[in-house]
Amino acid sequence: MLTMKVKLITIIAEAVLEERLVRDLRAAGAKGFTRSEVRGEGSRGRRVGDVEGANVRLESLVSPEAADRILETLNENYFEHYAIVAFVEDVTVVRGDKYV
Amino acid sequence: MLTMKVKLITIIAEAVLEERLVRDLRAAGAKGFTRSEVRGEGSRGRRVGDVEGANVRLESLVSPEAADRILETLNENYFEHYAIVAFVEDVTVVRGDKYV
Amino acid sequence: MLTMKVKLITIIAEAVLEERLVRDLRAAGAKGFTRSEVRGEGSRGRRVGDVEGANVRLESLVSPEAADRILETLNENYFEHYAIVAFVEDVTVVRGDKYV
Amino acid sequence: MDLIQTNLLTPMVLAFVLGGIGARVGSDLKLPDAFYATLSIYLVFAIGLKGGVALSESSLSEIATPSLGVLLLGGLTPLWCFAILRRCGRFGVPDAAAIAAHYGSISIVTFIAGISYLDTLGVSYEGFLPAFAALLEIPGILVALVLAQRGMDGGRGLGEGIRETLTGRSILLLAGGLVIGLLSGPAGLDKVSPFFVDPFQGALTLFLLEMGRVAAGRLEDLRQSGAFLLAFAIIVPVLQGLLGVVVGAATGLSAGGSFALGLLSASGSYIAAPAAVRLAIPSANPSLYLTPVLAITFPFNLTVGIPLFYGFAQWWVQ
Amino acid sequence: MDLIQTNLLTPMVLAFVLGGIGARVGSDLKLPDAFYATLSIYLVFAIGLKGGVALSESSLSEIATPSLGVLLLGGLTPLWCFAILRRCGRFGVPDAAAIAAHYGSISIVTFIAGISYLDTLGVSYEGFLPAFAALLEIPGILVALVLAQRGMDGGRGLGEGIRETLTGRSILLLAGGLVIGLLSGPAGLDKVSPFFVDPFQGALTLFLLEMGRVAAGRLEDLRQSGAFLLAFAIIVPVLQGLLGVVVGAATGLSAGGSFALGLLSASGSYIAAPAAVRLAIPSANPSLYLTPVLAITFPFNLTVGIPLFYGFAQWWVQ
Amino acid sequence: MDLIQTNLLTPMVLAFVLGGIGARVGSDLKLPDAFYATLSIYLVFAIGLKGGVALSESSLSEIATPSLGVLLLGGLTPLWCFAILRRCGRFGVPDAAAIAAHYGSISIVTFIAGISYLDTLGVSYEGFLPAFAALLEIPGILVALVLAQRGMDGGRGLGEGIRETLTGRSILLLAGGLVIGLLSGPAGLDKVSPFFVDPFQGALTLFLLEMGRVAAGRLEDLRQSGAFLLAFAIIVPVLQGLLGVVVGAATGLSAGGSFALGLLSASGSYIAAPAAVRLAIPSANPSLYLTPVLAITFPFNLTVGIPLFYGFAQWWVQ
Ligand SMILES: Nc1ncnc2c1ncn2[C@@H]1O[C@H](COP(=O)(O)O)[C@@H](O)[C@H]1O
Ligand SMILES: Nc1ncnc2c1ncn2[C@@H]1O[C@H](COP(=O)(O)O)[C@@H](O)[C@H]1O
Ligand SMILES: Nc1ncnc2c1ncn2[C@@H]1O[C@H](COP(=O)(O)O)[C@@H](O)[C@H]1O
Ligand code: NA
Ligand code: NA
Ligand code: NA
Repeated sequence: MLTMKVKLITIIAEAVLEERLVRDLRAAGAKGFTRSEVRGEGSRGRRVGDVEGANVRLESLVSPEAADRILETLNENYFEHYAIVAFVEDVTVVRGDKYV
Repeated sequence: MLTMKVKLITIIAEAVLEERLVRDLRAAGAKGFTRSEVRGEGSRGRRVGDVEGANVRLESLVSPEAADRILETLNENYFEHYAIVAFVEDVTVVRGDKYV
Repeated sequence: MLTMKVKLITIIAEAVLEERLVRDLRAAGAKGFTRSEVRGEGSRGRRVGDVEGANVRLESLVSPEAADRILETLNENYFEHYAIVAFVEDVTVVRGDKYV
Repeated sequence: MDLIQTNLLTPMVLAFVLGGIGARVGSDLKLPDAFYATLSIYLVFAIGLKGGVALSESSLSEIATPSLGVLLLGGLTPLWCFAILRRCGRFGVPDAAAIAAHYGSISIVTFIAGISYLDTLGVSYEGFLPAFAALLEIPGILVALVLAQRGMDGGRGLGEGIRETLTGRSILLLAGGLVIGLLSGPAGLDKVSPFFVDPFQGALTLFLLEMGRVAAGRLEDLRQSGAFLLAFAIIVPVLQGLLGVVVGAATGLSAGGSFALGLLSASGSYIAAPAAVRLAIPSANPSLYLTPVLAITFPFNLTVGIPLFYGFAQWWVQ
Repeated sequence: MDLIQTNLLTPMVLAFVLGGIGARVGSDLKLPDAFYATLSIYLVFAIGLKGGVALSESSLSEIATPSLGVLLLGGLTPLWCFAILRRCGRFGVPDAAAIAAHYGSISIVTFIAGISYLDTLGVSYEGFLPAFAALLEIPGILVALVLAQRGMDGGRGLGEGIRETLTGRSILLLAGGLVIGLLSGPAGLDKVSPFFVDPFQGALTLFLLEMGRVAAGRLEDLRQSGAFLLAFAIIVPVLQGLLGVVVGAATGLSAGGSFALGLLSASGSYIAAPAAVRLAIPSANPSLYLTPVLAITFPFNLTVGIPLFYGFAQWWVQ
Repeated sequence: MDLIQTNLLTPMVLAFVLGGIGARVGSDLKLPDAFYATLSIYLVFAIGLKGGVALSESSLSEIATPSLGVLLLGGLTPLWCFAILRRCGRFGVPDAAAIAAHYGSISIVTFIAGISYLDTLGVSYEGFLPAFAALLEIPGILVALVLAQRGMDGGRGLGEGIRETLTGRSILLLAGGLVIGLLSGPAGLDKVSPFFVDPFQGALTLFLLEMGRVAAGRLEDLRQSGAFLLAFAIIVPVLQGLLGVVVGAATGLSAGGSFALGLLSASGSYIAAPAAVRLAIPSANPSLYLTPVLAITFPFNLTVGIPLFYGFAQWWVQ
């Protein structure tokens, strides 16, 4: 069984951004992703999420380069104005060529 | 406070597999697990999940050996035909003997 | 784009503890957190969660010191009597000063 | 016998059984958590609303005496439960107090089933009874938490437990529903009765389907609770039920009202009490307090208790 | 033509179309998953309940002959579907068996829409028909799984698939509803009909709004299924529908009943079958079995099938 | 004064207050998100459906003139709101445009509450009013987004914001409901009215319980918005409401219809506008646009606005 190291990027953001972020993920080279509904509180206090109900949590297994590209995009387009956090970690997968 | 390194294995799969995967986790030696409902898109496109509504996300803190056994099982029985991904990472816990 | 290493602490506990844990997180220095609803089974079997419906999953990006403080608090006040697990891992973030 | 039949072969009770069977055969008959939560909000608010409208047509003097009886009942029940559990059951303080809290408080769903039973039989009852359900929910828990305090060190638990209890959702919804019913009166109720009144029993049926599943899931834990607790979970409700009927009659309630008060006393809490107890008495074992209430007392009251207490109330109140 | 119109311009069918349009223009018209699951529990349980009450007023002799016909229909359908798919469609064993399982089983929502249609027209039908829906749901799946077995190695899949099918939620709810209706009778139904009977068609409307969204989402996969499967997904239901009407009439059902049986045979399963097939025949391609059923057959039956089979049943049963 | 009372002591308004109190005392009176979403789908679709059926009984000539008035109102409102906010309030372009978008658009729940009020009073109104709600929802947002564009660089935001607005769920459901009602007519509505019509006000009550919670949660942010915005959030709705009534009367609407149009103009959007504005004007501060609408204008209209505009409409239209 061949294992491989890839990056897991997790994005938590106000729900209104969901479709945009999905498009950005794809554009940066993510082959897949998983979404779930979460609620959160952050440094900038409650946001639009209050009415719309929720934040969205996106996680995607990607190559290190894709992870960097995504962080870059988030940094440029979202971090300033939107309620959003993102973090990257190393994970081990089987059949890693599926993700990179 | 004694901390310890264990493995966190996360499995995301079409919901129809939920009970089977839970049994496999237990069989491989997992002492506990946590499930949540997620939606996803992957390399093989939408799946049965479309009707059944969702994917399931299972996460379990296990020993390194158990993590390997689980990946092995997934590799043999599921990866080929089912919509499923799995990844393993290192985490630190307190009272780690509970998980191994 | 400046990245930085911070700690991600994840707590999974019976739902009845939610508000207490949130207060503990804040007290230990967490600047934000994200919650979601999960179900779980653990070494101590099903718990009150049965009726109340669910466990809660809290995740928070924090400084290493805060992560230690939180584990310490959980160890002292919760691990003995409550259905709860917690784990800490290293993650990379952009604009990390937001979390520490 | 006929009373039992009227009660057993209703869609509500049968749905409870179906839910239990589903859980046993491993089927996924589970209602989504969100819907279960919604149904319980709906049921509690609806019963409060109806009660409030009825209350708006009652006089204070009617209510005063029975209220006193109700409060007394609520405060004393945990005391004698606690004593029995300590002396006869040899339980430690935390577990005894935890169980006492559950039997000192009430189950609003059991009450709702009892009221539906009266409606089916066409028996009248005091409209202000839901107010009693609200009154009876809290004191039993509070007294038990204080009892537990004697065997514990921390003070954090008690305060939080009490706060939890007082701001608990079911109390607020029941009380809020009562006040809204009181203020908006029959004209207000008219507007919303196709939502809150007519479909009520059907919604209860679906709720009990889920309750059956949950209760059946608890059955496995019964072994852990031991024979004493099994007996306790049937005998105490029977005694409490009869006592409640007597108190009701003594304070001037009708047969229907006395029955409902008896059923309330007989019922054990599985929503408000567990949450409060879990926070305030962490060292008590949830299997010991939740399993008897959910897997024994609740089904017992639903099937046998309702006709039993009703029969007794009819016979006693004359 | 008039029959079609009666059927097409109903809120249910139009809501289905709206859901599809919503998905096409990329709107988030999605019902929360929890509510969708709840609605399907509600609809299936309600139809079972009504069926059970009607069953309680039927005699065994009325039911015996048509039941035999129904079972025969259920067992044979997958056989000839399988043969056609293998011979004419050149599908492999797993895919052919998987598709056969879906057309061998039934769609309870299609059935519910058909019953609503009869209710609208004021046409009477045998009250025990929902029992047939339950009867017809399983055998088709089982037969197809056995067919698949011949081309596979493992044995784990089949056993699990069969267990899944038998303890599936929709069967248990339908059968459970039937039994509850049977036991509690008209008096029981009366209590819950403002919840389970009166709002039924409205709830179905909301459900179909969501179904439209899901079906439209499948449309993209149609290319993958190929022309043969497209034709199959319309021709087979038509044949099955006519056959079902004939079998119904031959076993003594009324025009309404024969229509409903025809519609049941014509419908393909998209809840029970996919789950069972996914577990038991992992190598079958979900796009091949799910897309035709959901994106072609279901809308076809909903719009054209219902009036078609009804017209045929009226003409045949005289 | 009597008008106010008819409005204030209804289960709907009282439930709103209860929800607010629950949030204040820290209780978990929260409806599950899934149910809240479902309720809003239900309410919007139901109002559309009823409107569509009424529309099917109206003639084009009745609708033409008032429609013009409505469109004019929708397009001009954000312009003068923007001007006031810039000149008198000294807000930056993004914030001013964002707030203008919210007051230019409408709150469908406020409208629904107003219609319920008319129903309670037994006052008749033009059945096609829900179509106006749909008409009024969008232009205000679009105009405001264009205003914002002048102070911004990117073009991505505007396009996306407009797309979001046009394919937004509430518009699609309202418009879809209208068309479905139009096509299926009174006969279609009959079938689903035990679901979409009768329980409507009850469902609204539960929805407002949740709205109360959300609005109360916003109260803390009031300080941030400053005194100017507080005044704006009351004075503008009052002016808009009176203006709406006048426009309604001028274009031939009845007193009931003029009232409803006034209420629509007075209301501010908190579903469609926030989503669109958040995407199109990221630099605008959500506390500045959401808090006044939700925590001031909505409760104001619900309690004071409804009877005020109704009283004015009665007096004006004679
Ligand atoms: N330190 C943190 N740890 C985990 N999640 C966070 C943290 N800070 C913010 N979040 C999440 O990100 C969302 C936006 O945060 P913010 O941008 O800080 O308002 C919040 O609603 C949380 O769900
Ligand atoms: N690269 C990825 N990152 C995160 N989740 C993924 C990824 N690829 C697939 N998934 C998840 O796994 C499920 C099955 O994917 P697949 O087997 O690729 O169709 C999807 O529905 C997603 O929830
Ligand atoms: N090994 C584990 N891996 C992941 N989650 C766990 C594990 N053990 C327990 N949990 C989660 O923590 C909760 C409490 O577990 P416990 O305290 O062992 O009863 C469970 O309901 C699970 O959600
Ligand atoms: Na009690
Ligand atoms: Na079929
Ligand atoms: Na407006």
